[in-house]
Amino acid sequence: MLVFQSVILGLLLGGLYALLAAGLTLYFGIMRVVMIAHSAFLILAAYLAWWTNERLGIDPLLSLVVTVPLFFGAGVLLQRGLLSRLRPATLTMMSVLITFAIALIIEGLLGYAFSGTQRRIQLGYGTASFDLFGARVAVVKLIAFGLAVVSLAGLYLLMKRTQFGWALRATIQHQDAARLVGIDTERTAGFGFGLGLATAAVGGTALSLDTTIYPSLHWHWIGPLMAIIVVGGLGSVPGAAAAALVLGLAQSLLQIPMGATWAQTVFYVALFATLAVRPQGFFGGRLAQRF
Amino acid sequence: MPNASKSLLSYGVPALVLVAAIAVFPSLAPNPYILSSGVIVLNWAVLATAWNFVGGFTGYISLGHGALAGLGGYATGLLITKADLPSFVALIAAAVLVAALAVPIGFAALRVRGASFVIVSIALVLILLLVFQSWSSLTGGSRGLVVPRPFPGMLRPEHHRVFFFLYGGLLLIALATWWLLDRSRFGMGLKAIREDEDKAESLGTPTFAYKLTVFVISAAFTALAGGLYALWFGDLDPVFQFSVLTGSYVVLMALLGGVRNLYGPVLGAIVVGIALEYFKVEFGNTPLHLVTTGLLLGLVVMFMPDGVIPSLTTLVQRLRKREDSSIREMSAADLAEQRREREAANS
Amino acid sequence: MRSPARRTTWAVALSATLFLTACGGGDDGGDKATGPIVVGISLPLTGDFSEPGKGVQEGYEAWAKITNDKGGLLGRQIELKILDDQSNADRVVADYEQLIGSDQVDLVVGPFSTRLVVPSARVAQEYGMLFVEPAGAAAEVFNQGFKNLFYAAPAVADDHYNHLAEYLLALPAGQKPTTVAYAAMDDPFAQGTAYGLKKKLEAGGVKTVVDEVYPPNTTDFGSIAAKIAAAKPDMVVGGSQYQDGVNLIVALQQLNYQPKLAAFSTAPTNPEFAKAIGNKTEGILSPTGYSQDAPYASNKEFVEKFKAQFGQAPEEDQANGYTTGQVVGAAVEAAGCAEQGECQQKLIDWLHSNTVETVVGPLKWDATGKPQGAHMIQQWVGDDIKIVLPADAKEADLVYPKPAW
Amino acid sequence: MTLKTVGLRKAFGGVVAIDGADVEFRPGKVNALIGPNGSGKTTFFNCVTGMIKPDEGSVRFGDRDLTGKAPHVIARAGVGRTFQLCRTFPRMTAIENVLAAVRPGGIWHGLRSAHRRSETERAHHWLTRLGIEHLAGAEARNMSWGQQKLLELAGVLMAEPKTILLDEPAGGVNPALLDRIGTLVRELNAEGRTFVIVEHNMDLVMSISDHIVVFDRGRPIAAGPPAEIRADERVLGAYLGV
Repeated sequence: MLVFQSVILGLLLGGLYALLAAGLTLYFGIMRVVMIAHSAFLILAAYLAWWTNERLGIDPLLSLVVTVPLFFGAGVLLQRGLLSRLRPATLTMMSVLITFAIALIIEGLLGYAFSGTQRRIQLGYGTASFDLFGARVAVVKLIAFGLAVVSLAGLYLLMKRTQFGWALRATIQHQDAARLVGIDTERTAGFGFGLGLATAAVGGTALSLDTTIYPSLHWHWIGPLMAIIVVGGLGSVPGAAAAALVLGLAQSLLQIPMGATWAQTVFYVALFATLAVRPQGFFGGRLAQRF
Repeated sequence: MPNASKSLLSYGVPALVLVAAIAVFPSLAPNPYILSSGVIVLNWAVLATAWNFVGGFTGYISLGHGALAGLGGYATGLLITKADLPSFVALIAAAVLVAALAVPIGFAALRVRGASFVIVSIALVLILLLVFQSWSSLTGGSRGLVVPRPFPGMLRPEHHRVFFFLYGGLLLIALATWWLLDRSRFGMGLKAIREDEDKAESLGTPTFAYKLTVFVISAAFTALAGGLYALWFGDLDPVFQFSVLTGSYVVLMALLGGVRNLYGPVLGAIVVGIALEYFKVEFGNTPLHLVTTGLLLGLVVMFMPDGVIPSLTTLVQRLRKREDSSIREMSAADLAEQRREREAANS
Repeated sequence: MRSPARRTTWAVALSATLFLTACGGGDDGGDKATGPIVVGISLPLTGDFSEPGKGVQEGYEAWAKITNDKGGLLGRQIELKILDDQSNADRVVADYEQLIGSDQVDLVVGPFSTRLVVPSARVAQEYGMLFVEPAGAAAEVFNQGFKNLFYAAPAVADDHYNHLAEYLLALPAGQKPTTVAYAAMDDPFAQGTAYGLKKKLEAGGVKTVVDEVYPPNTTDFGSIAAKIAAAKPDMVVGGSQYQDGVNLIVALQQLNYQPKLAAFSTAPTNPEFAKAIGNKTEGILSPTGYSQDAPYASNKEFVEKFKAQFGQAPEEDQANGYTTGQVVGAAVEAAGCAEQGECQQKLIDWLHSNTVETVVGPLKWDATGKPQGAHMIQQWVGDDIKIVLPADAKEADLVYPKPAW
Repeated sequence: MTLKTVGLRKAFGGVVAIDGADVEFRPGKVNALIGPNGSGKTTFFNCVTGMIKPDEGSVRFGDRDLTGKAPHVIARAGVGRTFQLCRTFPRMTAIENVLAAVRPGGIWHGLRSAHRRSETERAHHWLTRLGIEHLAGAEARNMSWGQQKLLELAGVLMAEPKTILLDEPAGGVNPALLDRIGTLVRELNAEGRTFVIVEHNMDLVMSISDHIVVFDRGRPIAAGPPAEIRADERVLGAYLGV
């Protein structure tokens, strides 16, 4: 019963992890960049959702209308304006530093604007829940999960079915080859970053529905997310999604015997173990060699 | 050998200045607060120099050195309180322990190239925070750990003075070690790794072993700084010992001062450390500190990856050269000389 | 090849000078006997504890204003010098170092949050200063061997629930709760409250079925709530600050768990609380060290003037700051002095052997600076939180078992 | 000391870059490895020098098995290499570039000054031999392409390899330098060093090599002296895509 409840909670959480890890995988695929600021943008989106609700009194989900295009634009700008200007020789290190710096700036600005106080959206349906084979499923968690699943599915269709998706995948797999067949890889890379950051907008809104947010919260997301993409193998979005679900579930189940804090270490243990034993990850992915 | 006089000037003279500054500062400090700020700045200087063993030699950037310092601090504190070791024995033992622990960490982090090192370094901070918060039966958890005073009954100003000198000594040892490595074959191999790792490996440099070795040395010095801090400060709290911010300040200091120079990180630590203290006194602390740190870090990375101070001195030199040439009357012979020089440089 | 060398030399020499001059600017205090009494305080105005930190700051400011309006202490005006410690332990030490060493303040009073109190009390101790503090409620504070420290509140964390424990253990066997779940933040204060009650109830034979400790930054309470709900205890006790308490209650409500009694520290007394959990507050208990309606002489004045100054009624944090001021003020008036040096020992000695009347009632301390009292217990009844224990201070009767939330 | 591979195979995903290559180079000779673009020559080099781990097969040098060994182990076994796009240490001076190839053996040795007389003299010797001694104090990034190519070779020679693998030594160099490189290779070969050269410039290949191996689609299709290879129709077929 408790196990079943934990499985449900773990899956709901894993969905959100999967969406965010997908974004992180995209950046890495496009430019071999580990985007530390990804989760800072996640928290930024959550704050925007909270602020929308607090100030305008409308449903936080409506903030997506603004944040998704906004973040898409920010992602394009970030790639075109900063990351693509770094010297290729030191790109890996310097891009981490740049995105780390951006994370600090976002955290600082959030703290300045909204103070370090923990915030939480107060929703009419915040405590509503329903029964599923003996487990309680909170409505807000289900909405968050739904958002994640819909966006992931959208991302998948975009990658598989559209012209842009083809160009993006070609760019990820072989930049030079993609250029040879006439793909504007620069532009595609920019849009790819925009897409990745848009996942942070969706994820942040989903996150804001059911958790408390504070400016430094992003550190507690970036660790697990980095672990997920490393375990997933840094190659494909499906790999990241699989790792996200497995680790999310593991975290939730381990909470029963180990407690909330120790359960979080599962991500880091997985990260260290993967790097030490199998750096290319456990769910495929060809890019890991140069990671 | 021209090298000898060069290294005397560029290493020896600043070293003398530094030794003199460390020696006289405590007697010049007008009050204990200034002295304590001096200790903090020296702590930063040791941390930045220790960081530079990895960052400067190999080009691998660690954002997690704050965690190694925290580990050194906690190890020192725990060895004193739980194992009843004398304070300074515990300090050394802690550094050895952290160095030993750095081997498996480095193994995971350095086995593959590229970003995994940075990722592991950040993850190290986050996981140690979790562990030290949760394992409260050993570490005291969020309640913190009180490290007994190494000199019980000593008055606070005197305590600061002693630690100022201890930190000064540690800094000089760290700098001497860096200098020793810098001129050695080992150091040459490390610098080759920074420049082109594949190439270095193809010339026969065992890059993984080199990186691991220098990471362990760096970890040991970082742990010594952290342990000394624990003895000086007396209270350890996981949230502050394992903070991502510590690591980012250290990176900022090293990058700002210039990672290729022996004294770069010290200089960066003095500038950033004093600035931190100054802004705190003048404007109090706001989250804008984070913004400023982030902006500075971003600017340095984007525009002056060699460090602000090296970049500025090059700029000043260039300006001065231009002034020289415009003021001085040019003769045809001078112009010909210049042309010849330029050609020699281009060929 | 000489120029890079010279460059380095100059740069180092320059920075050394900078280092020395930048550190040279300490200012000394004014005329000691007649100038204002400068009280140095470091508070978390930013960072994790900024919200309560600002509350305490208002308390101190109200104390300074109210005292100054009445002519100050020993005929001298009070001047507060408040620094921000960013909720950070090395900052807090540097702050007190600066206040005592560089700014030469006459008195120092405490910061907020237990984990900052211990390091700062040590600075004060090593400079021989009196240290009255508004927030270090955990047991750890009092076993560090400080001789200069006084906690300006009625009770330490472990004793907050004393009245409730007595009440529950006195219930007849059939009604007495038999199983309890505890969830506490890993924070000396919050955990202290829950574990204080746990110790007493366990001694009284009440079984602990869940005992969870979560780190301060936990945001997802789903699994902790699941564990509690699955164990179906009669009573749930939360050792909470603010937001974690709200989150835990919401998570429990999401699982539709209905305990017979729910007690949470701090969170339920916050004015935002009812709104934060969607007004499903029915029957929630909370200990409190302060009530605006408390009958103590100085309290009426405090509430009135505080409202005039800040436009709202004082809460517990504000009262704690004010109480600290009152305690220091009483010591200064009695000792007849307020400056660094020998005077500090006089102040310390006086407080060890006297009782001070404050807005939270009369306070006296044992040798470790631990106050000798207990907290009142409040309960949400309808849309309001009312004092229900102890019997002699109660505004309403304790409702047990509590109605569904 | 013969460098040879047996059944070497390497695939990237679905693309097979080397497909069961059995190659044996002639010791003490100048060997050339030619083949059309994408025939797997560089991948083969990378497998031999340990930059890439082969999926199957083995690499042998004399009686040592070097299969899957780390690049520095292979380098120390006596196999040196240059890179296709010449690689030097850009922010180190020419002399440091050469000195970086000195191998410390043991801790104390490693802590000795990198600028010891005997080694510095050796490094200067190689710079002089390659005609770039006047640039000893210049940083590699400020040197011309051709100078960097020579510098790279000086570094490799400093490590005293028995066999030297050159990846497109003629790539992007002017005719005068090309001649010099050709002469150098012959001279160094005469002193007892084995060479393996991947090269597209057929004039150079035909003029300096003793033994040529032709690669196509990841495996050798022909091997022999230049005259023989020139007459081989399979080689022509491979180049023309017949």
